This record gives sequence, C-alpha cells and structure tokens, in this order.
Amino acid sequence: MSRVAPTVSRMPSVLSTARRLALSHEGVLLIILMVSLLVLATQTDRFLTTDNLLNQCRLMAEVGLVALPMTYIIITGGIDLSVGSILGLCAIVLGVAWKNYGLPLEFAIVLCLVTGAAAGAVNGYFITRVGVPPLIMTLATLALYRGFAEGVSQSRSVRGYPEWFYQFGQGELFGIPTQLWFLIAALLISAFVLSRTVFGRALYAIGHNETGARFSGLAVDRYKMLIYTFSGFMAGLASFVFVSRVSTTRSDMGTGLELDVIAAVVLGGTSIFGGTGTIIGTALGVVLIQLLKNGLALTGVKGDATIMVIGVVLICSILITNFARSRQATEKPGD
Amino acid sequence: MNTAASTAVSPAQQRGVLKRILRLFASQEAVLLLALVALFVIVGSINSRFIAERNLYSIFLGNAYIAVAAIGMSMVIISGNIDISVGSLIGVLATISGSMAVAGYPLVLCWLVPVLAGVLISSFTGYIVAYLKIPSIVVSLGMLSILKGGLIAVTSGEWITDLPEGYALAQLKPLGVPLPIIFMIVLTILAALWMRFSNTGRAIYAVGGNAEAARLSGISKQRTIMKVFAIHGGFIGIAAVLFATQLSVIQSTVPPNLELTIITASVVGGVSILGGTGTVVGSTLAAILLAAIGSSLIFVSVSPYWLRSVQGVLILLTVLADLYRRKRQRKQGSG
Amino acid sequence: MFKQLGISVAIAGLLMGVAQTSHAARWDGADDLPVSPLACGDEEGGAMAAAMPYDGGMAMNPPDKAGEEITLVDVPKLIGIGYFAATTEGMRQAAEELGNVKVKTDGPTEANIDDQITFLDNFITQGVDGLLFAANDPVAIAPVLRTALKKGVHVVGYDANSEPDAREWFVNQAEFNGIAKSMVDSIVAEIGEDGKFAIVTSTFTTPNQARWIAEMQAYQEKCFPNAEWLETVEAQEDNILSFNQANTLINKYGEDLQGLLGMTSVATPASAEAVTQAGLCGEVAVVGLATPNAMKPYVASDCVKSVVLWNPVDLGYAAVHVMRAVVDGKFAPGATEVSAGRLGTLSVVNGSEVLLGAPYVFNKDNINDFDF
Amino acid sequence: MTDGRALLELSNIVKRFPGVLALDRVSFDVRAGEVHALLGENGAGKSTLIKIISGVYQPDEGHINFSGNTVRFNTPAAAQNNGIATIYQELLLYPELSVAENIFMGHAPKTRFGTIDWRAMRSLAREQLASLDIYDLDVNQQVGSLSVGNRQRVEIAKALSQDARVLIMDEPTAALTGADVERLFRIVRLLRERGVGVIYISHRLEEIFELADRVTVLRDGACVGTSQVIDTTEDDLINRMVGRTIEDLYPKQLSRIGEPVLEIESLSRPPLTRNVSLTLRRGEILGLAGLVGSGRSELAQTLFGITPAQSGCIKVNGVECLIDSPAAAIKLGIAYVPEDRSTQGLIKPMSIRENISMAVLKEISNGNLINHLAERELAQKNINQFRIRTSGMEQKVEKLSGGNQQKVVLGKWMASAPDVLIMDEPTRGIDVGAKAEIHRTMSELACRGMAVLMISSELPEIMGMSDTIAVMREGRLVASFTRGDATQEQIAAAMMSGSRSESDEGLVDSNSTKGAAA
Repeated sequence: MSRVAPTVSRMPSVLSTARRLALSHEGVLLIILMVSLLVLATQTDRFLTTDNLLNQCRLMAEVGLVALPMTYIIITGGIDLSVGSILGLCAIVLGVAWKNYGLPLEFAIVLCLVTGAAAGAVNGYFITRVGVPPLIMTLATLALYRGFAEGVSQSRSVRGYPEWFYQFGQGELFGIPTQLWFLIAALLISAFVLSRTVFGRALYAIGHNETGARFSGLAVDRYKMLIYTFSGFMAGLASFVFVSRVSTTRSDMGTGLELDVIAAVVLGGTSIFGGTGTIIGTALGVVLIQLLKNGLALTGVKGDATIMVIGVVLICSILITNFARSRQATEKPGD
Repeated sequence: MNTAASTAVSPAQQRGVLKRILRLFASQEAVLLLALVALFVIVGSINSRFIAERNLYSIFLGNAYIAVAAIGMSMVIISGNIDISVGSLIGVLATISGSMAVAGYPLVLCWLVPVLAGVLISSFTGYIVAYLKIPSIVVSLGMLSILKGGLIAVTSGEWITDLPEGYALAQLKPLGVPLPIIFMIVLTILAALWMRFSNTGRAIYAVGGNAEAARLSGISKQRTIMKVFAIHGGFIGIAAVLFATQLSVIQSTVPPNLELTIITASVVGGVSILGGTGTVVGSTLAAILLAAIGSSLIFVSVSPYWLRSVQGVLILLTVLADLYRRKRQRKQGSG
Repeated sequence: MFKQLGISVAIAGLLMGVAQTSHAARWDGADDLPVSPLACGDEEGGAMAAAMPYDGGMAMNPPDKAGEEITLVDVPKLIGIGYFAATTEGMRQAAEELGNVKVKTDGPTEANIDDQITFLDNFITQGVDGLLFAANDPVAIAPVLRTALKKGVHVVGYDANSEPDAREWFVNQAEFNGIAKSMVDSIVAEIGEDGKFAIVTSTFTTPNQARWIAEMQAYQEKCFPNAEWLETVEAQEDNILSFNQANTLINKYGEDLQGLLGMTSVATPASAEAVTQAGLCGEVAVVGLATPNAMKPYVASDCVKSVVLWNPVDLGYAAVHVMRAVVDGKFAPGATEVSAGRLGTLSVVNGSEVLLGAPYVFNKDNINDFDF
Repeated sequence: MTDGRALLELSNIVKRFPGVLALDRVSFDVRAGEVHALLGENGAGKSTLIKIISGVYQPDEGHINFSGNTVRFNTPAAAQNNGIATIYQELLLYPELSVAENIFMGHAPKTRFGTIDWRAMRSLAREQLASLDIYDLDVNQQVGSLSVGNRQRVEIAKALSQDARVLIMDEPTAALTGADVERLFRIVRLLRERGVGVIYISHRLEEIFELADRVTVLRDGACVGTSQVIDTTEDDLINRMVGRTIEDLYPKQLSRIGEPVLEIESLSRPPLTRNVSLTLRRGEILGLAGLVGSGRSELAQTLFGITPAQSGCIKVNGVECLIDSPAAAIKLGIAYVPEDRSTQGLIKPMSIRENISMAVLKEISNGNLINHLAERELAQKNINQFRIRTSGMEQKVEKLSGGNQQKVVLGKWMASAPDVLIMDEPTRGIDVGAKAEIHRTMSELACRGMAVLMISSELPEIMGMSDTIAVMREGRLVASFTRGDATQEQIAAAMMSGSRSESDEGLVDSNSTKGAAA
C-alpha cells in the first residue's frame, strides 16, 4: 500500500475500492460520524477531549454489549425485544441473590449471567422448537421477564454493594473505564466470530435463506438457540456492569433498552430482513448515537431536539445507503 | 354452465357450509372469544362484581382507544409492515386536539383536525416506506424519536386543562352506551367489512401475502402501502381523540409503552407478523381480552408484584394456542 | 385446544395461588426503610429530631463566583410532565428575580435512571456552575453527583433526594412523614376512622412514593388502627391507565371502598375523574397529591374535598435561591436557616435538608388562589 | 382452427439492460387458436420477451400489434385488461387466501354498491374451474393447503379469469408429473379450441411435439427461427437452441457396480414414507420414479436427515446408523441435491465461493476458523471442474443461469466427497445444453464409484440414465426394474396403477367422480 503505485492500471482499482468503501453503509456512517465529530468539535471545546470521550464509552457500554448479539440475531432475520427486560431480571437476580439469600457476590454475579443465558435460551427454545416468530416470542417475554423482575424483587431496590464491586462500572483499568475493556473484548470477539468463523458464515446463510442453510447441513436450530442464549447472556453481562455503574439494583432497569439497541444496530447497516450486517457497522452505530447525544448536549441542544436529530439521522443514513446502492446497481449491471 | 355447476355441487355445498362453520370455530377470533368468555366465567364466579355491567363498561371504555388504534395497526401489519411510532403519534395528536380546544376553535374542528393530521403524518411515514423503500420498522423507529422529541420541545409537558364544555367526546353516552365503545364496535365492523369487501382491503392482504403476485395482478404495492398508512393514521387520529377526551385533563406526553400494547393486541389477535393474514375483529377482541386480563388479575387479588408475570404468561399462552391451531389446520390441509 | 386451555388455567391458577400466599404484612408499594410516624392528631410538631450535624458533601475548590452571574442546569426526573413544568417555572421566576442566575431545564423523557445520569454527565462536561436535580434513584445518581462536586460544581437537589454526601443541600418539599400524616389525616377525615381505602400509585419502584406509602402505613397503624388499607395498584405515570385502575378498584370493592389515595399528580386527578364518571362523588372520597390546576374541576364539583401538595413552583424557586446562597457563600455547612426570597426564611432539618414547609392542603376555599 | 392471421404480433423488439442487449430485434407472433412454443436456453431472452408481452417491461425499440392495433402495455394490469394472461414459473399465489379469492384478486366481481361480491366471486370461481373441467377443488379452501398440481390449476384459472385471448405459460409443467401434466395438456387443448393463442415455454422437448403448432427458438437474445412443429425434429431444435449439435442427451457410461453402500430396510416416516426397503450400490445410478406426492422427495429428505425416520433401519457401508440431521447424513457421506434450487439448494444472495464451501466449511476450516485460502482453492477447483460460467467466484449465485446454478449445487456437494449422491430432479428447469452436461457429470461420478439416487419426473431421463429403476406410489416402493428391462409404459403404469386413493388428489379425475354427481 505504502509503495508508490507505479501502475496506471491499479489506480482505478484503488479508486474503485475507495469508492466502494465510501458507498458501503459503513462508509456512509463513517463519513457522517466524521462530519458530526468535526462540526461538534468546532462548536464546543469540551467535546473532543479524552476525558469526555472515555466517559462516553462508559455510558454506552451496556447498549454496546447488547447490540453485538442483537446484530447476530438481526442478521439471521430475527429480533429480540426482550433484552431490556432480561437486563432488569438479571440485575434483580444479582441483587436478590446477594442481599436476600446471602450468597457471595461473586456467586451472585455468576447466577446473574446464568439467568441471562437461561432467559435467552427460553426465547431460543420457543423460536426454534415451537416455531413462534421471534418478534412475537420476545414481545411476550418482554412483559414476562419484566414481570419476573418485579415479582422476585417485590419492587424493592438493592443497594450497598461492597466497594470492589463498583470497580467494574465506575473504576478504571490502565486509565480506561473497566467496562470499556469488556466492550472492546466482546466487540473484537464478536467481529472475529462473525467474519472469520463457520458460525458467522452460518448466520448470514440463515438470514438469507434458512431452508437452504438447513439443507446444506448447517445446524440452523442450534445456531439460533446459541445466538438467543448469547443475547440473554450479554444482557446479563450488561446488567452486571450497569448495576456496578449505578450502584443499585431496580426492577425497572433497562426499560426501553431494546429500542436503543435496535436503533443502533439498524443504523449500523444491519438489514432488518436478515442476511447483511457487520459488527463494525453496529459499533459505528452505537458510537454515532452516543456522540450525537453527548455532542449536541454539550453544544446546548436540548434533549428533546437531540432525540429528533437521532431519528432523522437514522432514516437519512439508511436512505443515503439505499440511494448509493441503487446508483451502484444501475452503473454496474450484470457484474 | 351456471346451473350445471350449482346443481352439481349442491351436496358439496352443504358440506361447505358445515366446513365453513367449523372453520369459523377454528379461527383465532373464536379462540379469543372463548378465552374471553372463560375469563369472564372463571373470574366472575370468584368475584361476581367482575361481570357486573359497570365493570364490563370500564374494561371496554378505558381501552376502546387501544382497540381502535389496533385496527389501524392490524392493517399495517397485514400489509407486511409495522409502525412502532403509534404511541408518540397518539401523544402528538391528542395534544393538537387539546390545544385547539383550549384556544377556542370550534369543537368539531378539535375532533377532526387530529384525524386529518394523523392521516398526513402517517402518510408521510407511508411515503418513505413505500416509495423510498426503507423498512417500516426503521422509518417508524425514526418517527418515534422525531414525534416524541418534537412533542416535548413544543409543550415541555404542560398539561392541558380548562378544556371547554362539551369537548369531552368520549364521555358522551348516546343511548346510554359510552361513545368510545360505540366507536370501537362500529369502527371494527366497518373496518372488517372494508377489509373484506373493498378492492383496497383485499389488496392489503395481497400485498402482505405475496407482493410480487400482487404487482402482476395490477395491484400497486406502493399505492396500497400508502393507503394503508394513511388509513392507519386516521384510526390513530380517532384513537387519539378518544384518548384526549376521556378525562378532563390531557397529559401532553407520550403514553409509556403504548406502541407495545397496541402491537401486542394486533399480534395476539392473530395478525401474522409476516403479513398476509389476520382480521381486525381479532385485534379488537384481543385488545379487550388484554384489558380484561389486566382487570381480572386485580379482581382475583394477584399480588401486584406478580401481575406483569401473569400477564406475560397469559399472552404467551394465547400466542401458543394460535400457533397450535395453525399447525393443526395445516396438518388437516395436507392430510 | 382443550389441552392448551387446561394448561393455561392450571398455570394461571398456580401463579395466582403463589401470589396470594405471598401477601406480606407490609402495604404493597411500601419500601423497607425505617419509618418515623409523626404524632397523631393536631399536636404541633412535637419534639423535632435532635439537630443533626451537616451530612452533605462539599464542592471541591469551586470558583468563587459570589455575586457574579452563574449558569445553572436543572435535571428533573423527567421532562414533559406537569409537575416538573411547574418546578421549572419556579426556577425561572427565581432567576428573573435574582437577575444574576441563568437556569435551564433538560432531562430524560422517561423517568429512567440511566438517561438522567447521562444528562448530568454531559452537563458536568459542558461546565456549569451548579446542578439542580430531582433523583430518579437516590443511590444510582450518587456517583455522577460526586463527580460534579469533585469538579467544583455546586449540587443542590430538590423533590427527590440522593445520598446526602453526593450533594450539598436538598430542598425538601415536605418530610415524608409529614406528607404521610396529611394524606392519612385527610382521608380519615372523610371516611372515618374505620374507613376502607385503596391506593393508586405510579410504580412500586419510584422511591418517593414507596417512602410515602411506608410512612402512611406506619402512621395509620399508630393513629387509626381501625382504618383498613385494601390494596395498592400501579398505574405508571399514565393518565388513562390511572383512570382504568381506579375504575377497577371501584368496581372490585363496590361499597366497601370508601376512599382512594392518589400518590402522584397523575393518579389523583384520574382517580377523581373515575369517581366522577362513576357517579360516586360523595361516596368514594379522593385524596391525593396533585397540582391544583388539574384538580380544580373536581374540587369545584365537590367531588374532591382536599388535595395535598406543596407548591412545586415554590420548590423550584427555593432550589435556585438555595443554590445562589451556596455560591455566594451565604449558606455554608452548619447554617440552620437560609433566606429564600419571597418565601422568607427556610429552616434546615436532618443535617443538610432545607425544608420548604409543611405540606399544603388545598380545598375549595383556596384552590383558586393557585395557578400551576 | 388457426385462421392464419396473427392475434398478437411483436416486430423488431429491442430490449437493453444496462450493459446487456437482452433482445435484439426479435419478431414473434401468435395466432388465435394455436399453441406457439418458445424455446431457448436459459438466458436466451425468453423471459424478457414474455415480460414485454405481459407488460412487466417495456421494449426500447420495436412495436407490439394486438388484434390489429399498435399497443403499449405500461403495466401488467394493462396487458391483463387487454386479454393477455400470464402464468409465471414461480406460482404467484396468496397462500393464506382462498381459491376463489386467488382467482379474482385485483378484479373481483362487484355488487351494486361497488363492494366485493363474495357470493358471485365464489360461484364465478366455480364456473371458471368448471370451464377448465376442474370439479374437485373447493373454492373456499386456503391455497396454502393445496398440492402443487392443484395450485397450478388455480393459477391457470386465475390467468383465464379475465377473458384471456392470449395465454403465456412459462414452464407450466416444471413442477408437475404424470397425471397432472396430462390434465394440464387437456386444458391447453381446450383453450386452443376456444381460439385462445397460447405461448408455451418448456424445456421438455417432447411436450413441444405433443402440444405445439409452431415453435420459435431464441438464442442469445436473437430469434433463430420459427417453424411448424411438424416440419422439425428434436435434434434440429436442440441444434438451433445451443448452436451446436448435442451428441447425446443421456450420455450414460456403463460403470462397474460394486458392493452396497446404502441399505435401507422398512424405513418409515408417515404419511409419505412407508416401509421402504432399498439397496444402493457403488457405481450404480438408481432412478426413482413416481408422481409428485408419491413420497420420492420425502424419502430423500428422510435419508438426508431433514425429516428423520420414525422406524426402520439405515445401513451405510454395512454399518447401521442413525441419521437425525443433515449434518449426520453429510458425515456419513450422503449428499442431497434438492429439488428446489432457489430455496433448498442455494443461498442465492451469497457468492459462488460461499455456496460451494457451505456444506464442508467445518472440514476445510481450522476448527471453527474459516481457512479462506482453502475455501478459495475449493471454489476455483469446482468452477473449473464443472465448467461453471461465471465472472469469478465472488459472483452472487442469483446472477447465474439455472444450469450454472445447478452446477454450483453439484459442486457444493462434490466438495463433501460423498459416497451416496441423492439428486432430486437434477435437471428441472435447466436448458438442454446444461442438461447434457449434468447427465455426463452424473455418469462420470458413478463410474468413479459413487452411488447415485436420482429422482426424476422425466421418464426419458430415468430410462436414459439409470442402472436400476424403482417406482414409488403413495409412500411405498411398488416396482423395480433393471436397465433395459423396462418400457416407459410399464413404469408409467407402476406409477399410477392400483387403487386410486382419495388421499391422492392428483389422481381424482373429473369424469370418474363428479361426472356421476352431475
């Protein structure tokens, strides 16, 4: 790359690669992200500072963690609306197991993750074995899991965790918020798994054509089971980080999380019909939403207007990509 | 030809009638009706006040606007789309209606303008979905943010009080029956007839069931989707007016989770999330059933902490019953 | 289908059984913190708790802006509801009166702890002189407030407290036990000492409401042991849901229900509406926390006799005055009172709380004097 | 019958797609009361031509003359309103709706008030079906619950419900067999007698000779010629289609048949696999004949683990084993080239490379990690070996022609190096040139010792390619023949004879039951 390109013939290919990149949804997002970064940075000098950016990473960790498995699920053409409720349920299990049942906190954390995975597995079971459409199944468990959280906790919050527990949500490791390490690790692993492994390939195949994937010997049901379980597990992980960050446990935690997560994933270019999408796109989506919220607030835009801006960006980014794709399609036919 | 055919099939026709009756009983509407009757009988036997006229009225009255909104939502879902911005839209339209009333506009206008505004706003959503080809879930997710942010930006949450005399449309009781209940029943019947007996009504099923086939039958997908969203907007407008005029105060906010309640009513009512099937009668019955479940749980003194869990379980069971019924039908069909 | 139905009935029955046995001794919706009910009847105050030492936090090296113009940001539980619109109005009035304060209100659109924290975080980064808040959760909000203090930002709470050390002062509209006493006294006055009543609240997880309910229970058991609490229902902050829930209670208990207590400014007018529409004015008493404007029609029609509330406009007004005094160095730890413009002098209670006064009980005679 | 004047005439039609000249000055006409067959390999321009006639596309040049007037159909609806009806290859029905409604979607009869008249619709639907000699369909039934053959008949009724004067049929028999085809032909002849001009597209040449009056061949977007069917021969047509002579459509090489690879005994999975016993040997091509719905595909899918057997025993290489998932079947060396390429065989929006490696991805990976180099090598090897015509391995499969798509499916399964290859309708919808290639490949594989189980609805294919022929009916194996022993008549008899069960809707024919009732 760094060598001076001596070739005339290579130039167009480099150019066309660049163009293809710019026309891809990730490219469009990156451009929007850059532009908003620039604009926001010129509006306020408080925005583009390490402190602020790191802090934003702390705030977006939960949405980020849950957005990763959501990307998988939407790639297979499914959806999981119950993540917010699973988060609430896991947080309650963590708190109640520790406080009311006197379990060691470490064990309670494990129990919280297991609960998340189990809640996701129940979704997966009904979706794969009983054949309930994902949207309907998770719409039902959205109510159900929140109900469990309320019932188990009797709507009382749990507080007063030991100091070490706050390290995960409020502490830093090598100068970087602890949960950002979780997020980065989960992001890298998810991106790697999706793009490089048989599992990842299978998810795309399922999203494009589930029957075809089944007839190719892919264990479709097992994979789907896995991703819904993974989704629950990550919601559990997010709940643990969240509880640690806000130092309390309440049964209404994570209310509305599902829409934030889905917005980030969809903004990241994952098609709601399945088959396409990348973790990078999702990461960009999460970051873009967080930075817009933050940057606009810093420049004095009020919260209600910020919500509107995000809505517009969501629609427009998809619109731009669609437009770019259709232009591309008409320019390069039959290729 | 005609006579030959009709005489030839007369025994078959008799079988057809029987079949049709059987088919009627095997429909989701019947399942819902059965569940509703079972609920009334069981809970009524525990606490007879549950089936007292007054409570029945309460259940119907307080949820009529949900049923009306679910009619529009069902049409949207049958056409293969979804609208998650309804909650925000109802908030916006109710505020428009109330503000106009306080500002002294003629009452008729206060009732009609929100309906027209609903048609307009929803048509805009429909336009983006139909002509710019962005998935409805994405567009409505964006619209959700835009409407909600916009509403708060404009009203900053000031309640609308001092509504003029006579504004409370929903509190009228022509012939002793509360108007919202009349609206709910009449609109359901009208919508059901329209869905069955009009070209556009059938086109909705066609587009949702097999868009390509519809196109080749000369049915324009774009125009149908536009129409569906426009009509949906009208129903949302009516729902918003009922919502606004039910109490003497209008909360100029977005009712929490309203979109999920409405979508749940449609889905539990047997409208397939994949498009192509379902009826508005089912969704209205489901809206009533969900409301009745909520009310009945208070009547049988379920601990309020577990109330949502029980609701979740009941929703799941209705969905499973529907699934089971469809499976059995399919088996009969192929056998 | 019958199998399905059987299973569903079985599960529902099971859940209901489980649910019914778990009826605790505590009122639904009450929290489990210690309670301190006030004395019964009209005996004035009694012995106030012994003066507590200051237990609030301190802003670290705040810039000295005594007398200079300051910028404040107010982050309520949520924006877009009448109650906080009123506190915002009070803040605006105070700022106008003081002349050297700029205050802006911004916050989440739903009472969501996470969003509220994000807003506070952004404002700390943006750099303001003072933060005003009404916490969605006292514990969850604490870390971010401590960060603010650490960065030299003054922090004053109102309406809903945080952990004391996470802010400097908290403007308390009325003490929990005070509200509880007013509520219970008011309802008992209407339904008698052996009356039966039910409660409509927002959600069981809302701290203020849970606190009030717990205090109300303690006070009722102490002073009116024969009154009977029937049940508490949740109704979110949703007008029509509150209306429906109130209706359900009316229908369920029939003539057994003599009173409804609304725990939020949404639930109370909706309950009054339900009673009105059911034609039960005079038979079912409605008492609750509410803003006067929303209650005027019901009070005018005699359906509601008394509405308990502090004046939220005053609450916001006082919060800004307290903040100004803190910045000016006129109100430091250890002080026992603070002057708050038109409200006169407010006293300090519980170490670091500024008490707005006793809760106000509105009735037909005075309700039209208020507009918020 | 034919009056000689053209009912519909297209002259010098040119249609360009970006970068491609899809139709190059094509002229074509159909007369009232004739069946005009349209032939050509996939990609030759047949689909484009019929889409122009039916108003889906508009021509860039040239004009269309319909019953004496120059017309231009801007929408499919416009063409339909002018009496041009089309039955597309993929059946375009609404599975959730009733038969009557499917027939009248978009032009339902109205009452005086402008609302849909359901009673009239149902009786008109019955009439419509009756006019096609169809009496055994309930117009209230959901289309989703009908058999493929019956759906096809609904599709025809639908196409004709608007007084069609020209009927375009795009490979109507692709999904049909035996009795259903015969019934379809009867309908076509009926229409011809009524003066309808039928444009008939099929890859099955024998059908052309049985049914058509004239035939037009397209190649590479150009018209190669139109002739009377009686003036031409099968070889001649193939010649014109592919532009070269195809020596042999069924290049069966005799292979050495070895020891049994797959033995199944009393395999059952009701309702369509009942007590089936079968032995497949190394090097053998076993042709499995039967009507659609006779349980052939179901048997194959049971062997492949998609619908695992409920009882019975499967031995692979002499060892009894359990096949409960496609993965288990693949591990045992069984491969299945399914009947429905689009939904079962391929993931069309994905690349050739990804499709070819789909079934063996685990094997060529390091653990779970995809070895991209190995994957690319595999793809290239298959593209070369099966002569897949493509611009590269990254090309999306959906952009390939049917024949090349089928080669990708073959390549995908060859990559798993199976001992047993099950091919379900391996040449359905594939043009003659590619067909011969696939047959040759099949034969070569058998020679190399692979055992092939071939399911086909085309008797010539069964006869031409199989070493052993087995016939299924109603889920049971009812007859078997060795190569050369059987005649087409014998096989057909075995397919259809015996009890005409009510459960097989394909067999209930009009004059036997409803005729009596009338």
